[in-house]
Amino acid sequence: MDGRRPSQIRNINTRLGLNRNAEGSCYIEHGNTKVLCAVYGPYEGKASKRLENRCSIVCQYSATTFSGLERKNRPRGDRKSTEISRLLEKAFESVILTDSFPRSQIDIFCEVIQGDGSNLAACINAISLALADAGIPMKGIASAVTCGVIEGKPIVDLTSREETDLLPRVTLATISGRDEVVLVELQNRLHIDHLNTVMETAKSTCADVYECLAVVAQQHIRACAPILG
Amino acid sequence: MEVYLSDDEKLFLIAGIEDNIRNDGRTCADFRQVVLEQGVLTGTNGSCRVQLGHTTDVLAGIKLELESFDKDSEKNTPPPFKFFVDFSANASSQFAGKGGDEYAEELSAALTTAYSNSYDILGNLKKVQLADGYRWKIYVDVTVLQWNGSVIDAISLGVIGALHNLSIPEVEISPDDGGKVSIVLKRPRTGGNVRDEEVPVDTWKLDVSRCPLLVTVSKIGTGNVIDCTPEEETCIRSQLWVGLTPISNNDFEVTCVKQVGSGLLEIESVNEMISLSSGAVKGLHSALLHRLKTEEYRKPGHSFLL
Amino acid sequence: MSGRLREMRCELAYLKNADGSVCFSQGATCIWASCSGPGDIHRARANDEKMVLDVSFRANTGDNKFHPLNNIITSTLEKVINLQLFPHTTQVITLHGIQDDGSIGAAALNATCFALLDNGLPFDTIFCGVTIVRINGELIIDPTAKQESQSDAKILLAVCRNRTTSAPEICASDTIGDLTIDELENAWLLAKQTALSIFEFYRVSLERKHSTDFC
Amino acid sequence: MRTQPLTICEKTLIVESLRAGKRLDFRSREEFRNVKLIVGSEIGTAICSIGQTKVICAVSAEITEPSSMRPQKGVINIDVDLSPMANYSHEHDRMGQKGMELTRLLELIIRDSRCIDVESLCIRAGKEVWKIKVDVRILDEDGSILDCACLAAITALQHFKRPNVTLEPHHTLVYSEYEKSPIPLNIYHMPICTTIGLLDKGSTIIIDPTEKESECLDGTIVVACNKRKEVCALHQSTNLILTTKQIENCVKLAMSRAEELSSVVIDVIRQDQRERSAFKRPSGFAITSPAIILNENRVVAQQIRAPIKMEIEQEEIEEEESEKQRQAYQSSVIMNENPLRSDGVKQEEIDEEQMIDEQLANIQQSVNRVELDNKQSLDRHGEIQEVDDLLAGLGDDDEEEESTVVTLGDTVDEEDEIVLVAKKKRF
Amino acid sequence: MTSSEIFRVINPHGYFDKFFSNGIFPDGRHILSSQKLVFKQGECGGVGSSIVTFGNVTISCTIEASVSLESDASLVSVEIAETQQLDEKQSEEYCGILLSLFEKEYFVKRESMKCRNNSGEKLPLDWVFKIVVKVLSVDGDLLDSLVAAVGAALKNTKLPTIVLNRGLEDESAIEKTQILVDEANYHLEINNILMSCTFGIFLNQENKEILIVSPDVEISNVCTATVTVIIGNDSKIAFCRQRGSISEFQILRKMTEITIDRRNKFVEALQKS
Repeated sequence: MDGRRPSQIRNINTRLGLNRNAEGSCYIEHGNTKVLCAVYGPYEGKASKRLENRCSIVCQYSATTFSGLERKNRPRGDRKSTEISRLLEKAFESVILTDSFPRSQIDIFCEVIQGDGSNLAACINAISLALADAGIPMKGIASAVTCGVIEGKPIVDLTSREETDLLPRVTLATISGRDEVVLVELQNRLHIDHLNTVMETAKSTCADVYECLAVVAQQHIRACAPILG
Repeated sequence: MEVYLSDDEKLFLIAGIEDNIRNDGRTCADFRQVVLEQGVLTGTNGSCRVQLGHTTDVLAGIKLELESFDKDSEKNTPPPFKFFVDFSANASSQFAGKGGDEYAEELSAALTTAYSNSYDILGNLKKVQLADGYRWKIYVDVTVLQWNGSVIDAISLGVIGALHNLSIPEVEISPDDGGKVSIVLKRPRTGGNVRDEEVPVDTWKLDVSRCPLLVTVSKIGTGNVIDCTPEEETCIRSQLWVGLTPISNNDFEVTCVKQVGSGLLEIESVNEMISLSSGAVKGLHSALLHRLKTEEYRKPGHSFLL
Repeated sequence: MSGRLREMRCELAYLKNADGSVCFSQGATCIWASCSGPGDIHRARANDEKMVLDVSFRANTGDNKFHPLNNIITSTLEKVINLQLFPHTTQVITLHGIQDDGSIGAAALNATCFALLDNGLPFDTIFCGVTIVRINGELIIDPTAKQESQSDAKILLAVCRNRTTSAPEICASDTIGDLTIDELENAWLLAKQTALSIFEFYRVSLERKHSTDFC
Repeated sequence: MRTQPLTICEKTLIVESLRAGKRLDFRSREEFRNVKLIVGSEIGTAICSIGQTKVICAVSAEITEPSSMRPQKGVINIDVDLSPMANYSHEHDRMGQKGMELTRLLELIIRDSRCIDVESLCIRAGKEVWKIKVDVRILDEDGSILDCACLAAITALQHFKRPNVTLEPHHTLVYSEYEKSPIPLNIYHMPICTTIGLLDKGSTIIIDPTEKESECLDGTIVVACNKRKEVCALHQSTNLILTTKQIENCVKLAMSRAEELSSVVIDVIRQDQRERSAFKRPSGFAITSPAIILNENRVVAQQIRAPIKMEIEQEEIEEEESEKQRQAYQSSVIMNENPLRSDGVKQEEIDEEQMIDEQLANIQQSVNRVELDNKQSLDRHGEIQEVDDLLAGLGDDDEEEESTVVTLGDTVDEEDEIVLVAKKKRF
Repeated sequence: MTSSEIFRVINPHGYFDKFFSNGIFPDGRHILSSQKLVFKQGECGGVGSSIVTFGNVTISCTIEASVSLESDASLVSVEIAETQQLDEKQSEEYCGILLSLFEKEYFVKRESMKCRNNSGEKLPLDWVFKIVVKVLSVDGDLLDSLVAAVGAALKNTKLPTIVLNRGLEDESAIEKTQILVDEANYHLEINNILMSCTFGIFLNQENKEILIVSPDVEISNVCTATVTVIIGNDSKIAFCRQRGSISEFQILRKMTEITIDRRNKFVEALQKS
């Protein structure tokens, strides 16, 4: 809609490690969608949540009251954000090597400062970068993208105007671009024949997004290499 | 914030403050470095981001909504502001879930009292009330992204910046049938074939020169300190929030004084603190006004935090 | 004075996960009841001397936190089961009113008794429920929904067998609507008679269940 | 009360057998359990049971204020109640994690896929709107609760009719179903959801897992699709890594399943409509007679499978102990009686069958004498003896199948024709 | 602790048996003598209110009235303020009982809830009552004092007349601004004065059933059965709740007689005020 070709994603700029008191933090911008995320590394969390064989992941998604078009009166706690937090929790349970930290807890907080479409995908990218910044062992950097279908032609990285009620859209998250789907979420009804075209485009775009994230991660590691010595 | 200091570190700090020198070289009445950027969020009518001393980071966004109000009770119409402070869990894991909510309520209550007599602070606020029973409701939402002491100063600066950046659309009122009113955004008359939406709506700005500034003054040992860092906050005896509004060009009028947290305060030390704060605020206020005027107009939505 | 008692059907051990369960229907009124045997309970709610009864009648729609039937069922059970045998435990009894065609209270009481019998709890005496309504002066037992809406007085009685004389006696009742004392007496007598036939039905169905289980 | 967790040896047994393609209840990996769907006598209630899992769903309507953002749209509210009847680890009125997830998924499938036309629910824009309440009660839990709940909800919604309404200047009149016939909801499409279990990294697919099996699976994926080959919802549960191929063939499996089930739903609804139009009130759940075992897409010959002690004995109990009483036709059931019209009851449907008049006559002629002796005129005893001798023959010719039960077979071969079991036996 | 208290704790049944078999309560009152019922009307706000002390139970009941369009919804709602002495289940039950009594139009007929203008004819508006009950002290069954309090409060209710300034044939929806409250007010006609009384049945050693009037919590635990009877006018039983088995019916007859004469005393007292 805004002059991009269907298979072109919005420009991404990110910044890692800006929050001093969090183990890992990341700020990512997909075009106008701005997400800030902080990770508080494996620490001995609440007794009720502790699991014997693996570490438990607590995720909280909250969007600021002025992030959407209409003003929301509560940033978190409503049904939508609790559902998205659960989705993220489940997705990252399979990405992080959880059995390396038994009986511990990792807190992930992501804050959508401005939501202009495919907020969930931006959150996933932000979280995986923040985890990388925090140095938590993972199977790979999870990259995600939302892709919709208009008359059979798949379009990628939807903005809020494109996320209307009628357009079926799939949010897909894969691990380091490989064909390992960690999260798949479908909104609105999608005809079965379009299913594999959408899946293919989503998978390939995830791979491209992965490239950008990998580059950013390497630069960041190289930047603090002298400090680590 | 969980910043732990050993006793002798505290002693060292308190002794320093008593003869007016602090760990980072500032005197008791200096502020840390303030970064202020306006118009950072495209989705809001007015926004501003304030960073205090490279750590405390606050984002203020304002949205306007049309609200009907019974116009016959003219005198005590509540001010059109609605403040909401929210601690993002990014600041620290203690704010996850319901963690920071009571402190946030305390802050929004302080802001509401400070802006309670808003009609005489902001000169042209009357214009907000459109004819027969409709007016703009100004929702001011502040999100604290990082928290490292003296949050209330950063928030009050952020609110002033956002109010300054706020552009309120001009509106034409044409009465409709059944007592309803149809509101039309006024657009500069342009012939030609430019589609109506693209033409920028003319807006007007609020005059923020007399907005109140809230400052935290804390009592450490015998000295009074402005804008404490987390280390200094661990050895505070008691804290005072002082709201100051400039009347003429350089003297200030105290709008609200609120004691925060426990701790005893003698009367004279309260007066001392207030005079100290008004001195510090003068410098801050002039710097703020200067900054608001000179900030060049950047493409909205440029990426900040970089 | 009497009306016909609608025929009753019951299937025991109907659900997989419940210790005792029954799908009981009386005419068109159908109730599923289940009870889960004396099990462990959260320490805060445990009672040292006797078992805690957690009864909940749940209608099809609406929020089911409180239901007037819970009280009469719990108090009848307290009188009928010797709770001191199982201290520190709880018995969870759930009733679902699947379909309501009148005298739901009586059907609930009967279903609870069946469920607990199916679960094998030690009973002091057996109990059953009877609903009696008064339509222009006439006492009708086991009314259908239509009769119930025409009625101006409604009595729900829980009848149990006396421990010693094993004659039926009323162990709990809820009455609403203008009744003279004599009408109440007639209602009590009528209820005792109907209880006999209901106990008969209990014996028949339980004989049938146990006869096949152990063969 | 806590449930016993699955023992290790049990888990290994199940996983090995699944890998070998066998299951404890003799189904192959790609086989569904049989589905039984019964519609109640009150409009808008339905019980669905898949294998042992039983779920009842009741739909009701009430008038509420619409939300300010969408003044002319009706409201659909879905509420799930995990009752301790299903599994005694649940507690009354406490919706744990499982309940929340179930509610969220049902909302995703029924509300967000917009299968019900919400605009038609508006009475007065901004003031009064119909609120459709879908109450799902889980009665027995043996795996794939979500499929069962979704099917029950869809049937109940199809079956539900909301009262007719007329607008008056300052209040609205709601009619009971005597004055104006109620209006059904218009439903665009019927999403049917299937739970597909996945084992060792998604390579082996298990259809319709039971409770024990779902505890030792890696994870499950929920696919909801409708007749028109549209995927309405896709939800991947716990930590599971799949390839897009696996997701696609899961969707295909779910698609074929959806067609079968939607045909069942339509048949049940049509069957019920035919009965209601003939003014016969089915007694719905009263006789959920278990004796009829629906032979699912298996050849009839399998009907008499190798007699396993448990299987046969189970059937025999139900046969034996469910008293086969003649189903005396009950007087019509009063649905949501309209309190406004207290006299609403009097103008009865005049063409009630002879059975009802006989019962009314029975009430008038019974003189209000009260005999104290216990050989009272109640003919209860007579009736029970009469039943005993009838049952002795164990012949199920007089067996009464009221429940509208449809066999569904994917390949309709000759001897397994669609049995629309609706024999109405009247004594 | 004196020996009698120890005895009371160890074997409550034996302890009370001593007293009841010769007809007195531990505090000396005769077992059939009714408790003192003191009520004051019109003190605590709303259109009608009352404070009732019944034995050692004191509750206050206030009725707040509002106007609503004609509808077939129930016009009365009962709310018992939350206290620790009374758990949620019990207060919910009491509300249920009171609501069912209102539905049976025992307290107030539905037509008398219609609004009236000063010339007395009925308007298409209804009064809606919200009965707020605050429990000050609780001991044993609350229902007796609850029914008495509601009855007294309703008796004390004064409703203002309504002026509806719109033409009678005007069909548009009634606006909030068109309803004005007039000064003159009239008493609400009460359909029926109800009196509730709770009894305990105590089985002594020779298992003879002894009737006890309004037992407190401790005694009702020891009794085999508790019965609450509510009597309406012309001595009809409006409501009866019995928990626990009673062998013969005569005891119930005796209970109703006691409640009837208690009710007559209550009605005279109400008439006087």
